[in-house]
Order: sequence, then structure tokens, then C-alpha cells
Amino acid sequence: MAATLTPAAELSPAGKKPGFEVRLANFTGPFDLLLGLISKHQLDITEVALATVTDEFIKYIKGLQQLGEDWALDEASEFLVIAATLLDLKAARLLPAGEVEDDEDIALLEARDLLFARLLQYKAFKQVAGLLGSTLELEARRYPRQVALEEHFAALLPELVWKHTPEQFAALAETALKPREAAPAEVGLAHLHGSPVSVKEQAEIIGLRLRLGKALTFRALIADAESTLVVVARFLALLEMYRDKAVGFDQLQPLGELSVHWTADSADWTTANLSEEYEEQP
Amino acid sequence: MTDTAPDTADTAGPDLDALPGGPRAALEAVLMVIDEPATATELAAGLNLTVDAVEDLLDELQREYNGYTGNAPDAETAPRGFELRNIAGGWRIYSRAEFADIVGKFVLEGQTARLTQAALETLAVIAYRQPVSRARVSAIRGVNVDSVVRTLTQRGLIEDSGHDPESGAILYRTTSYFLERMGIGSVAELPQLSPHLPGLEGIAEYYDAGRM
Amino acid sequence: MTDTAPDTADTAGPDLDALPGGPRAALEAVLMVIDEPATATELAAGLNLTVDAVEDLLDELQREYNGYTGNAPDAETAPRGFELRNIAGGWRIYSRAEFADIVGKFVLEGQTARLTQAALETLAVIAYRQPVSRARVSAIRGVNVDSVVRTLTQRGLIEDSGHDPESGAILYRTTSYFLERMGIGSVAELPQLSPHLPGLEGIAEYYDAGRM
Repeated sequence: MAATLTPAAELSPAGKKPGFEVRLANFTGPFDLLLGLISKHQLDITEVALATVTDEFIKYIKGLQQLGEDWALDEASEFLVIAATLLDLKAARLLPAGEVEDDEDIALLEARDLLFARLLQYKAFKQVAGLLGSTLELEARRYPRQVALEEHFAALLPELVWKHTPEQFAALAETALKPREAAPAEVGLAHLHGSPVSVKEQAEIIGLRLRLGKALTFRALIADAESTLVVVARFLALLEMYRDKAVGFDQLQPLGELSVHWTADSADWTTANLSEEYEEQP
Repeated sequence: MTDTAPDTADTAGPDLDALPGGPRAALEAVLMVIDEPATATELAAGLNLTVDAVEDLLDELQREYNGYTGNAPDAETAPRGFELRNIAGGWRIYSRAEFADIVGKFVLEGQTARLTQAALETLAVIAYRQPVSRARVSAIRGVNVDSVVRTLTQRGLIEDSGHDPESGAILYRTTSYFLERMGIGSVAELPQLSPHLPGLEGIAEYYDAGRM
Repeated sequence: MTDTAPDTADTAGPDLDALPGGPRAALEAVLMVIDEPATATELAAGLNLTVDAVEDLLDELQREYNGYTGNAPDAETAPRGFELRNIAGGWRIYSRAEFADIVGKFVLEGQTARLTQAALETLAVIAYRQPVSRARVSAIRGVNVDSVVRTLTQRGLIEDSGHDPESGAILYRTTSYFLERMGIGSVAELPQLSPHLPGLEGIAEYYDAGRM
């Protein structure tokens, strides 16, 4: 669990975009990178020696992060999801080999299967893309006959019906030249599994506990969280509440226990104050 | 055999058989002026011949340009510099691939720059999963594909094919220009994807089922 | 006799004799796809043959298309549906004149007197941003405009105005026929567009960002 927290926490604070630039390095995506690493170590995809590949994958991402370019959240999150899954799997392998015991083990196996399935699917498309590329190249060696219509035939064409005034024509040009509204960028959420967790709901829960007056540690606030997603949601909720000055933080030393308390002047704070970005639920 | 008689025999115009070279040459003459693939049906309508007759003539011309002549098997075995191909549902004349280097010196336009790896991968996913949304393509590739999709659209290789009834996302499909560039008649002729997914027949469905 | 030896024998490329159909087929391949007539000298340079050799081949092809073959005088006497013509010094393949009625009927089939919306918008972009390449127009319109540009050229509304010095791409501009149809004296008389629209420089930023 600890392993997944690292990348997730990196991503979440204030929704800031991590600075990745991956295309620089000849890889067109996380699967491409992973495949590259696997083939470099001559490993069978389904029996990946995860430790080696995971370390390199993470190292690679860190290297990219240091390059500092802005990068689409969507792409960065794909890398993080895969890095997190790899880390999980690596952690599992470090444990003594044993039977599948609880739900967490099963979830881990499912995550692994899903990752392998996606990796294999990507590999298939990559190979087929290579075939398309060579076919397109081969076919480009054939030039179609595509000559202008001989003049005596062109002369047979019916006289053009033209009804546009210069003003109408200019209006047409305005429309045609106006930069098109770029189709809204779609942020893929497909890699997110599990039921949606509402930041608002979690803020409500935290609020109820803190209003009792006693300061609580972050650890205590997330003690009953049933999934990482809830932890993340509560963390986001706290950030929001801190921004609204509804809560205060105390931390005695770096990496020490984080303590959260309700502030005196926030009696009238409600979750309605939460910023809108968390209100839309998928 | 659907030996349909032309429905407008009266508007027939010149008697093809009376012209030098007959129907075969008439068909060739038409092939000289088309600037996109023409179907046998379109050619038949224009020539006032039956579709069957035109298809026979097209086959004959194709073989002849490739160097096989029924009439004079020995005399004319050298292939011509051009070929007749049936692509994207239509027939069209192309220069023979062997002469690409020479022809390329004379024809500058039309040969577009090569696609990048990212563009090819995106094109492949769209070709095999069409109609498909950008989100779906990006899920398979693991990266955002918005700008690559824009480039492929500009190149005329893919097009908008309406909206997904559920999510409202724009769906993309390949165009007939894509088929032309690939030299195939339909997407069904693309190489099979399954051999590249060894032992994973079930997984694709499992994987697809849970997604958008 | 200008028996000029090719000046670049070392850049010869493929050995024509080794290719199927030899130099004759190579010449045919070029003639079949060129849009503008080419002179024997240009053809000789591109094929790396002497002008004499090319002239001999051109004669041979012309006779052959007309139905006379040196090799098999009886087997193949039917003329082809196309002919090789020398117009003002340049050679090109045309559909055979005898079939003009049939070809004309075919060409007219499905032609409308109206421009499609896509054609009108493309024309508007060219009119306001001329001289402009097809790639640029495609970038602005977001779709491939090759066939629309061909239609507009065929309709005499736009024309080739030379090559882009950098990319070598053909640039297009509107014609005097266009001005005539618009009822204006020059392009400068077109109504001003809103100053906020991206000019050509702006377009590069707006639209090329996503290109590979």
C-alpha cells in the first residue's frame, strides 16, 4: 500500500501537472517504454522479472520528470498508473511466496493480469502498425494516374451556378478561417477502477470528526479508509478545507506526525464551500 | 450471370464495336480521364455495357498490362510500365512500383511525408477498432492522442463518423483514401490482428468489456 | 542529332534493362502519370537515357498505341484507348480522340453546376490567403483537400502559381475567371475580413503545433 501512495500523492496536490516529457526519448508511451525495457532484458512479457524492469521504469520516469516540461495530465497519469502497478507487483514478489490469502492479493493478481493484457494488446497494435507502415511505404511507390481533365472535356462541364456576393463570400471565408474549437481534450479515465469517491462526502466526514474539538492526526483521519482512493479524497478534502481556513495543520518536525485541528473562526463552514472541480461526479 | 441489358439503348451514342479497338479501347479511354477509382458499375453505365462485360474487360486489361496476353502468348510478354488495380472498391491506373524512383523525379506532389511511429500506432488502433473514440485509442496506447488524431484527419486518412450514442464522444473511422494508400479493397483485407495476440483471444474481450 | 550523353551517369539509380519491360516500360510509367507534357530531353534526363534513345522509344510507343507493332504485326493490331501525343514539344498520354463522345458522357455523369460547401470554403481560404499550398489549406480546414483543389482547378477558379521556395509545394491562387464570377476587378476588392483571424503566420502556430 505504501508503494502506491508515493506516485498517487505526487499527482494529487492541488492537481498540479507533473513535468514530464516523454516523447523526447523515442518512446511513444508507457507501454512502449515497458516493452522496450522488457526486450532489453530479453524477458518474456508474461514472466517479467519485475524487480529489474520496475526499477528502470521508475528511474526513467524520474529522469523525465527532471526535464521539467509540462506534460498532459492524461499521459503522466498513465505512466504513474503503470509505475504504481509495477511497484505493487514488485512489493508482492518481495514477500514470502505463499497462497493467495486475502482480497488484496486477489486485487494484486487482477492488476497484474490487466497490466499484462494491456501490454500484450499494445504490443499487437505496435506490430500491426509496423506492417501498416511498410505497406504504406511500398504502396507509395505506385503513382496513380491523376491528370487534369483534357481541355475539350473540361469545356463540356456545365456552367457554374454562382450566387455569392463578395460579402457572402467574405462571410464564408470568416467561418472557414476561424480557428476551429479544438475538440475537447479527453482525459482518459479508463485506467481508474473502483467506485467513484466524492471529495465532498469525505470532507463532510472529516468535518464531523474535527468539529468535536480535538485535534486529530492524519493517520487517525484515514484509519478507517477502505481504499487508497478514499485516502486521496480525504487528503484533497483537507487541502480544500485548509484553503478555506476551516482547518489548521501542526507538524512538529519534518516527516513527523501531521496533526489537524478545526479552526475557531470556521463555525459556519460547510462542504458547500468546496471548489466546483470536485462536485461533478462521473 | 446478370446479363442486364443497358436500360438506355436508345441514348447509346456511337456503336463501340465500330470504333477502333472496340469496347476494350473505349474502356481504356475512360480509364485515362478518371482521377479517382471508378467502380465497374460506374464504368459500365458510362460505356453502356453490362457490368459483367466491363468486369471481363477489366480483368483482361489487368492481365495484359501485367504481360499476359491471351491472343499472343509469346509475342508480348513484357509487362507495361503501368498497371490496372482494383482498390478501395474501384479501378484505376497506376505506374508500376518498380519504376518508382524514376517516376518520383517527375511527380513531386502527392507523395506525403512518412507517418511517425505515434501516428502509425494510432492509425492501426483506429483501423482495427473503428468506429472508435479518442479516449479509447488513448487507453490502448497509454498516451493522449488528440494531436495525432488531428494530423491523421488533416492527411485524410481518418474521418469523423458521428458521435457515440452513450458518451457523446466523436468516433473516428478510416477513409477510402486510407484504403487507396494501403492498396486494399476494404478494411477486411487488413492483416489479422489475432496472430499478434498469442493465446489472448479471451483477454481482448475481457479487457474491452470493462472499458468505456 | 544531339546525341547528348547523360551528364549524370553515376547517379543512374536502377538499371533499366534489369527491370520488367526495360526502358520502354520505364518511359511508359512516367508518361502515364505526368500531368504536364514532358519534352524528350526532360524524359531522357529523368530516365538516364540519351535523347535519341528516348525519341526512338517515344516513336515506338506512339505507333504501338495506334495499333502497329513491329514485333507482332498481326497479333495486336487493335489500337489502344489512349494515344501518345506530342503537343508543342511535350509528350503526354491522352484518351484517344475517337472516344471523345463516350469519355465526355462519362465525365459529365454526376457533374453538378454547383460547388459543394467544402469546395466553397476551400475556395474562400485560397482567395483570402493566396498564394497558399494545399497542405496549408488542409491544416486550416482540418481535412484533406486534394480532391476539392482538383475540382476547383478543373473549374478554372484557381490555378497553380509556382512552387513554395522552401517546401517545393505547389502554391495556388485564384484566377481571373474567379474575379469575373465574383464581379470584382481584383482580389484587393474582396471585402475585408475581421482582423482577428489568423494570418498565414498565425495559422502556422494555430494549426501546425500538433503536426509531426
